Amino acid sequence: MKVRLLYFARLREVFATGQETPDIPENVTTLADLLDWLRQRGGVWAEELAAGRAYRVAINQDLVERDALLHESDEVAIFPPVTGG
Amino acid sequence: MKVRLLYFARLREVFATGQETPDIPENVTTLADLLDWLRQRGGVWAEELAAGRAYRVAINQDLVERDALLHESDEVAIFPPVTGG
Amino acid sequence: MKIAVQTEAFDLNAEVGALYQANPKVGAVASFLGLVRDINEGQGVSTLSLEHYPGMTEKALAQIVENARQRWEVLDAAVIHRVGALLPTEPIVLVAVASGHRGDAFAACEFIMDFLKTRAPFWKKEVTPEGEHWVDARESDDRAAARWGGSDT
Amino acid sequence: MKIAVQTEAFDLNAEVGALYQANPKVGAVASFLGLVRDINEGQGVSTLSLEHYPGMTEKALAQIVENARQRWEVLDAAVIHRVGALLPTEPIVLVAVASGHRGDAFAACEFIMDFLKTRAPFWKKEVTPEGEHWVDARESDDRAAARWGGSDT
Repeated sequence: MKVRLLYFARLREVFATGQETPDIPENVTTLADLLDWLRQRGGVWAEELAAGRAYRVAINQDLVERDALLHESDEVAIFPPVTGG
Repeated sequence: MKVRLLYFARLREVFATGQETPDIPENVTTLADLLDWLRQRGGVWAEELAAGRAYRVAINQDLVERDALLHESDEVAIFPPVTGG
Repeated sequence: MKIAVQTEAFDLNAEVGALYQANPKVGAVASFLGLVRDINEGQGVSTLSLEHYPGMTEKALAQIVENARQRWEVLDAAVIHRVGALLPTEPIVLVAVASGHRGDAFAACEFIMDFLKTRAPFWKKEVTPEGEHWVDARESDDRAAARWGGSDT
Repeated sequence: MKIAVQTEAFDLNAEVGALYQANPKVGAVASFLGLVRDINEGQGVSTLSLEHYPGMTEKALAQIVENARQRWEVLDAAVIHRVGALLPTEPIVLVAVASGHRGDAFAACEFIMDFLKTRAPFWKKEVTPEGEHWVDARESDDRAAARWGGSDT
């Protein structure tokens, strides 16, 4: 399954990319699975996405919880807590 | 003792005057006394200033309670509850 | 701190801008605009006529702003109230409060409005083709002011 | 209802005026202006750089305004948020709410600001002569949003 991953603000800088469209393994079916899979890249991925870190995830532009299901072509955005206004 | 009396809005219209500077008797020493004295005029004075009616009084431009003391040359304003804003 | 009672219209850009343009400590401006509503719902033109007690209005408004300053961080504020004859959709009053943070700006602005409504000597008369009448004070305004508690209620 | 994310400055008179000038049912407009503060207190010029998530910002803001409409009488509203590089004293955000009465206008305006601060995908970076850093989210903003209760918190 392909999903579109977007990174913003500090995470975009730390990951040194704003977006990617990886092919994810079949056993990755929830957001929690996807985060595990990304953490397996190690380095900044393991560090920034670790359990205790504050970050938010939106699927198709709606904030979601970790048990959200993934679907083909979903837009999954990972970003720090927002600071606008 | 002379005090300056001001009336505003509906009370100004009902009393058919915006101000007067009456000589008030010596035994009129508090606002409550002054209101009694005005009510003795009868007619609209007795009616509008009756105990149950909603009106406000300011002495020298500060809202006061009925036990406020009167002094020579005080500016005493009597008016309906305010409705600005 | 600007307090004004005037017949003329005011300029929102100029009044709000004056509160923050020269002060980089201001992070938040909360403002309120009160407008003449069309009470007749289109059934003939109505006018709102506003009377006030010159001298006491300015004094009362200054005291209300001072009370707000004692409760919240108020870096600057403007209260402008119009008097005279006003038509539907015309602004009646502007209250704007500048602060470092939004919580203080919102609270101080709403506080000033609530006490302006119950303590500042302005009176409204509605003038319609069918006649004119003084607007009644509303108990909901007294309740709004009372919820702030304290000695200035 | 106007929702806009833009680099350009906005005109307070025009934006607020659009909410009431054509609608004589509007008696109250509460508005909030958020501004760039000079965090360096004059020690060199600092810039605030604002990034956002195009598409989601508009969607999130529209949802927040819709949630406000379900709680209060909102006759019209405008939310304008700037992105890009901004200098101290420049406006960042405008939230303005028109209603029949002030209680609804104030509450809806503050509600929208509280959720904009915690739900809309904007991020601030401070750029100073000494370097740049991303602004940290504040717990006080989460608390401000949480106090409204309900499912949209």
